[in-house]
Amino acid sequence: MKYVDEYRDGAKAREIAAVIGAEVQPGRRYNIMDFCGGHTHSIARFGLEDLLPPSVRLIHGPGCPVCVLPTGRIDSAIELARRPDVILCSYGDMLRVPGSGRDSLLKAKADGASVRIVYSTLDALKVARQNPDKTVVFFAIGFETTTPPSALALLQAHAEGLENFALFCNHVMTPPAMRAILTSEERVPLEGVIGPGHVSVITGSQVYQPFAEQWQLPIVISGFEPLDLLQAILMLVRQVNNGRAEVENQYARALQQDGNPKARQVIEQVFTLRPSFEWRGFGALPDSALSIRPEFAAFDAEARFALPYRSVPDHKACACAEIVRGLKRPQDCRIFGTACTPDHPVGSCMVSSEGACAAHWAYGRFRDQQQGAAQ
Amino acid sequence: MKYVDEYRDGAKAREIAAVIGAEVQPGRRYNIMDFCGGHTHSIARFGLEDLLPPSVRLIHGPGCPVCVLPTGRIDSAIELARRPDVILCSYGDMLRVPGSGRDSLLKAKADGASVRIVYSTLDALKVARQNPDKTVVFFAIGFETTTPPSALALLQAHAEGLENFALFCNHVMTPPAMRAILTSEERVPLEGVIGPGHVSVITGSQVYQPFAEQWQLPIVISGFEPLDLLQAILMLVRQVNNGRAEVENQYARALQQDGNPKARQVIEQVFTLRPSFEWRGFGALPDSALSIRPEFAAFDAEARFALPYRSVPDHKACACAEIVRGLKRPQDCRIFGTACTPDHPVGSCMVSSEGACAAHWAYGRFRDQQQGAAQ
Amino acid sequence: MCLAVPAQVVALLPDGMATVDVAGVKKDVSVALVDGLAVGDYVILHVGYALNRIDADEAARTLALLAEIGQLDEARQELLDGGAA
Amino acid sequence: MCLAVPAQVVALLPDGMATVDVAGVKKDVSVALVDGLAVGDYVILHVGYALNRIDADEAARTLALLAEIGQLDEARQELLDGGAA
Amino acid sequence: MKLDWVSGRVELTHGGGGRAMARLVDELFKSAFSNPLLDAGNDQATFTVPAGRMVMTTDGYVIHPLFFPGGDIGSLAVHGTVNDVAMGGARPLYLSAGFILEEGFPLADLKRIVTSMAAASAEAGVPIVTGDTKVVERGKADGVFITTAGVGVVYDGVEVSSDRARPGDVIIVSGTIGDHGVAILSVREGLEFDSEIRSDSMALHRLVETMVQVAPGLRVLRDPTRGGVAATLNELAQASAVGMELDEAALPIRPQVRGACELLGLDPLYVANEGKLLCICPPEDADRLLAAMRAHPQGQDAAIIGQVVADDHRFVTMATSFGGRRVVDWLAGEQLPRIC
Amino acid sequence: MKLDWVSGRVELTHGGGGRAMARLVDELFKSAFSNPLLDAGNDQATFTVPAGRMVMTTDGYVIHPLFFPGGDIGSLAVHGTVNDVAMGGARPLYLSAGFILEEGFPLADLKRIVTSMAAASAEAGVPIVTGDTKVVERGKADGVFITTAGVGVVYDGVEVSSDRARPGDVIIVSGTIGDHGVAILSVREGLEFDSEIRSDSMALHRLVETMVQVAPGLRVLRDPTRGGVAATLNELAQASAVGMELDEAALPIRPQVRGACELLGLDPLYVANEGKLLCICPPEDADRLLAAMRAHPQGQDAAIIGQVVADDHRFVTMATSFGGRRVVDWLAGEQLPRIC
Ligand code: SF4
Ligand code: SF4
Ligand SMILES: [Mg+2]
Ligand SMILES: [Mg+2]
Ligand SMILES: [Mg+2]
Ligand SMILES: [Mg+2]
Ligand SMILES: [Mg+2]
Ligand SMILES: [Mg+2]
Ligand SMILES: [Mg+2]
Ligand SMILES: [Mg+2]
Ligand SMILES: [Mg+2]
Ligand SMILES: [Mg+2]
Repeated sequence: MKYVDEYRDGAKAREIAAVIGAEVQPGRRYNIMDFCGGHTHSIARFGLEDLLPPSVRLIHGPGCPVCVLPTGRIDSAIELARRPDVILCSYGDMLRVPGSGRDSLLKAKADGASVRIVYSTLDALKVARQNPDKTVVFFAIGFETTTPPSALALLQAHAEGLENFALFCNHVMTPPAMRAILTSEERVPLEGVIGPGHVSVITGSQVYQPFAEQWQLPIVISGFEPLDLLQAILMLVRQVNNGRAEVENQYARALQQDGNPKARQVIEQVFTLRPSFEWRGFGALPDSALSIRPEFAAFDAEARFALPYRSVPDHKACACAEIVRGLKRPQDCRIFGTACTPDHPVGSCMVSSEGACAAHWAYGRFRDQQQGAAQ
Repeated sequence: MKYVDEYRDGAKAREIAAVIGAEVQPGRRYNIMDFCGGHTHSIARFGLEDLLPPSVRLIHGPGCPVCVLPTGRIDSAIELARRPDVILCSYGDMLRVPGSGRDSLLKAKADGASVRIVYSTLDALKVARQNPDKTVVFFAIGFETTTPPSALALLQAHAEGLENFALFCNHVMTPPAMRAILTSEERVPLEGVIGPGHVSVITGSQVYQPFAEQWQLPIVISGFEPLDLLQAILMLVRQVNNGRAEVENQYARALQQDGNPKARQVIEQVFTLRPSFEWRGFGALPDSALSIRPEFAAFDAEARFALPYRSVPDHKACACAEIVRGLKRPQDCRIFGTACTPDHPVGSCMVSSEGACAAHWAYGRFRDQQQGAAQ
Repeated sequence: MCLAVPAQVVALLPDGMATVDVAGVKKDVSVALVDGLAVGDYVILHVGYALNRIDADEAARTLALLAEIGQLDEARQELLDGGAA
Repeated sequence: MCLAVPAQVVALLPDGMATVDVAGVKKDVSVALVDGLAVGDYVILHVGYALNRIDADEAARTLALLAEIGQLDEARQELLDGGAA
Repeated sequence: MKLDWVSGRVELTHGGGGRAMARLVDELFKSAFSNPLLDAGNDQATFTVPAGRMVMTTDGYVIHPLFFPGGDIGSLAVHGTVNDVAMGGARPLYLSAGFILEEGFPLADLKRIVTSMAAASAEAGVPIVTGDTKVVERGKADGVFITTAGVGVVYDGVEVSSDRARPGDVIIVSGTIGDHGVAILSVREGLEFDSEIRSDSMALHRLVETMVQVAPGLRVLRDPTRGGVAATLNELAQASAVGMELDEAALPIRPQVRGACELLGLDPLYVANEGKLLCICPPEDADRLLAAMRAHPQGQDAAIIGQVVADDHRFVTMATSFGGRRVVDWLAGEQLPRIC
Repeated sequence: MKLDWVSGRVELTHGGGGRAMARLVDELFKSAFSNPLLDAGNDQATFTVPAGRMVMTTDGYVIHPLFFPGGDIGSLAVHGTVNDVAMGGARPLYLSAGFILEEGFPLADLKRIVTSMAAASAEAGVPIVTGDTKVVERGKADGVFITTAGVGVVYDGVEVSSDRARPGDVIIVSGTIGDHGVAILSVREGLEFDSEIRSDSMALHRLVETMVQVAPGLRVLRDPTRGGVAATLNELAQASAVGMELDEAALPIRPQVRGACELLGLDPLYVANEGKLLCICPPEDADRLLAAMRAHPQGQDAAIIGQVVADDHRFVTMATSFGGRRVVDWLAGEQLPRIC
């Protein structure tokens, strides 16, 4: 596969890792946040942490949209799905996310709620066309990457008068999350950030410039293949070593500095800033999410079904709130791997393959055991 | 079972049959029409014909409501069932009755039409209550016996404001059919009639008085157990022998002379005479059937769905038209038992267990073969 | 279609309904068409509705008549048998 | 959630759609967000939508850079090996 | 986290091949059916057999409703297949069980069914040694379907087959007919009635063992399930190219079953049985066999109900209690689906 | 009147036990599957077996859609069960087949499925000797479900079981992985994509026969169906109380399968196969076995993909192509139901 295979060359990966190993300076710490869940997933899938020197520590960030969506929003989605007049369409990742109690969309589905897994908003539109007697609600979640497809679907429904289609909009934005991380009182010490590649394909890389400047933080926006990530880490190591704090673009093949203006224009047309939105781990963050513009209220499930938002505390034992902020690692959660597993996730970070806990389950758990055995 | 077992005593049956055999007069012919399908069924089920002397010949009449309903009415029922907004409730007998082409309610059901078999109109009301988003149409067929339950169901729906309930009314009346038989140019020669027991429970026996008088025809209204029927036949033989032509009541335990006035009042309240109604075999007969009164038009499926009636000719080879008029016997149909069997009925008489062809299939066929073998 | 069976009323229920018994089988049916039913009465049951009360006296009369037919026949048979013997 | 894969446009379809190819697997997707695509172009495909064109020159540059890192390393390794030998 | 056996429901993951499915299989099926062959945990069971004739059979169970007076789909799925093995003149050895579960089906109901199935298997002494579970989306099944298969070893010297009936042979039924079908109908939506009728569902292999000891020359064994005695005898008449003559008065039928049939317009001859067998044997064996059957707890109401006759038309006929005779044809009347 | 094989549909009467059902069974099932055991027309098949070890297995097939590139539910129901017999180290002898049909299912589709099933059975040389048909109301099933059971005779001296893997043993896969699951997904509503990927569905008993001849000491045979190689190896690790170490670079995966997995965010290790087997054998047998497999038409792409290790945690791990190592856990991610 072009643009994939050449970035998955194992031998080359070890070469780059060796260079990183050679270039890290003794006594220096390289705490690097992989902001994006896609990066978290790749790191786990390809076992990159094993290749890195001990001083380079990867800290998973809040860039998994499944992880940062708070329980109250899951509850609303479940409530919608349980309505007999509604078919809820969702990306597959959301089905096992725990809502209040022991509920989830998967359980609601087993109870008889209409939940359809879709691959694309294009499919949700198809479902709406095929079910004119139901309201088809698309459970729209995700960062800037996933927002344009939601916007286009709404515009398409509007254009063809598909009145039984609506979005339950939960789109959030990356910069406010990054700001929250960096301004948090319990801020995790960071030497660099791997910037989100596909988000930046839409937003452009310049949105991270203020962070690099204000916090003197090296940022390298990276692709998702292992060589991309290793190169980005190398670039960060070099910035740290050289005392630079710039926004660099490792993912130049897909990411122009200006991003995709057309996609942003579509977002702008459909969505507007939500004054405040609750994030798991961060609480309510101002101007951190999008809602549907009033002129499209007919396609807004929140307006249409007068969905009130109720904030719901996380499971007592769940450390997701700290994990998405980089303050704790999955293995710091006392129910990791016992009460909370991918089969029976207690927190959202154990659900998506981009979640820190799920990734650690599939990768680090093994290392923990080996370390345990070695001790 | 009280009122059943004592009328099914085999030894007694043979005694009565012996009396009949003793009382029939040489040279006399006793062509007796068992008007009612229920009688046809009992005669077959208990093998009564084998007990009777050859001069007593039983001729099945038009009293099977499944048999006399014309194809066009079946087509309308199928059309209703195929509507996505309709659930059609029907007594089980109707499902295999052939409509136009090779269609039937059973086939329509297999194609996805909603057809529910109900035991009672009470169940059809339940279906309506459980499916408020569909119109539940009860396929109302039958003679006077079956009409009051339809009427009561409509009144009940009216009383509780069950607006999604409707009747597709095909109720017909016995006297017009009897008149058609007796006034037909190709009239079958009859010495007596076994009058319908359960119809008379509603109508009373006096409705047959004019027939007895005008055509000098012995009529004995009979119960449905084998001893009932044998007694009725004996009573008819005696009337014939004595030259009497009266309406006698063998079924006195259930049938008061006046019938059930309350049931008739309910019929009267809901239904009105239909100026003309097509019967299989008879064509359109004036004042022979009921339609729903205009004040209940909201519960009338024909009005509600603007169902036009289209007369459809019977299958070319099918002799049902003659059979329901007593002019032919099933074995006179050239496709009886070959192209037409209970599994794949071509005509309506092969469907209901009260139909002459179905009854002959289950009983007489065997006798035919034995006679064939004896020759 | 005109299938109807004798059933005994074993309980009267509200709304014109009653529980009837057919050979030990009990079912709730409508008795709205038959006034003044009492527990113990027999009715003719058709598609979930009682059509009429069964008259025990008339039934007995019919049975007597049936019995008589038999007896007459038996008598004649005896006569015939006697004649043949 | 942000899963996206490189895909090659193999046919342009009406209504802002195109057929793309991923390792021989073909799928119809929306290209409404990317102007001026031509058959043969590569795009970043995400939940059924092309997010952007892939720039072949930039890709080549990145690969060259990656190769270079390796070479430097190899060179050093040779140096080290030579030193060790 | 445990499976919630009180208010939990079957989810799609329970059929996905992952750990959730492994847990369902372990906690429910393996624990209920436990036996050494199943416990080996393979995709197939391995066992040792002697040389000889074996039988294999299968049946799917789609009965509705799932629970009924006298049994449930679980016990039925054991009895029915044990019986089809036994009707081959064989001693049943092992069963397999394939479950198709509908998403959303209550785990409590599933447990009840599996427990009942395990009890039926234990009672019969025929273990369930291998199985399979699939889960389909809500609306794509009806709660639970179970397909069992069975194997057994044919008793030495016994040879039964549907084509072995000969004119002069005697037809025996092992007990009252129609109980199962009427019990099901009594709890069908829209038909509900109260009665003491219970399904006769039971495993008949011990009765068969007694029968083949007494009359190893018996010709045909068949359980009259779907379509009842009428369908089964017509099938046998067809296969053996013979006619059959039944005696209505000899048919063992419970009064309540007769009553329910009158009420619903059914004929008990067409109503399904799940704990009765029909046997056709040479006339010289009939009395001995009948006596042995009646002495067995599963055959107390056994009766000779007719005989095999030569008839090119292969008619099954019945002498009615009135001296008449009628054809007992296959069922072509009302639809009474999902009776087994 | 004949069954209408062009535009006819399954009706409830086709499962009612009457003549309509007998006709469906005769015209379709008996005619397609015809063999002496089935033709005997009993509710069970009777056959002679030698003394020895036998296996019995069952699987339900609920795949959606019913027809897919490379096969259909009919061929799958034969291959899957033949394979489960073969994975017991046994020569498959006979199959049973239970059909659950949804009212309204096109008879033409049913005929296509049964014909394909008959062809698969004939090709495999494993006859379908007994069967059953049930019909459920529209909306109570999903077209057709098939449950097959199979019996077979274990090859002399062979003893395979999921608990026999030992540290040091070698893990071999018989060919490319993921083909079946991806072929199904390519025709799933909402996921449709065009590719040349075909299901690998095939009967593997001939390959197994070759394998046991070359290496009668092989320890484990298993077809990695639901949950793919990952689920199967985890099950085996669990049963044998061992760990396993895979080598990612050694996994045979077709480029298109890899592409489809990238597109859909799947991992081929979790994708179902229906014509592949995993074998665990002592290290000294590995090369000989691999050579024999590669020489067999069903094992041309066979590869050693890892080894068994001692591990109290029973982890299945994989060395990634990058020198890393990760756990290969059971599937807990997306739902891909009805893959078999
Ligand atoms: S292991 Fe589970 S409970 Fe703990 S932080 Fe992660 S998701 Fe939350
Ligand atoms: S046998 Fe069939 S075709 Fe002939 S008259 Fe009777 S119903 Fe009509
Ligand atoms: Mg809903
Ligand atoms: Mg309809
Ligand atoms: Mg069977
Ligand atoms: Mg059976
Ligand atoms: Mg299985
Ligand atoms: Mg059987
Ligand atoms: Mg199996
Ligand atoms: Mg299998
Ligand atoms: Mg069967
Ligand atoms: Mg297997």
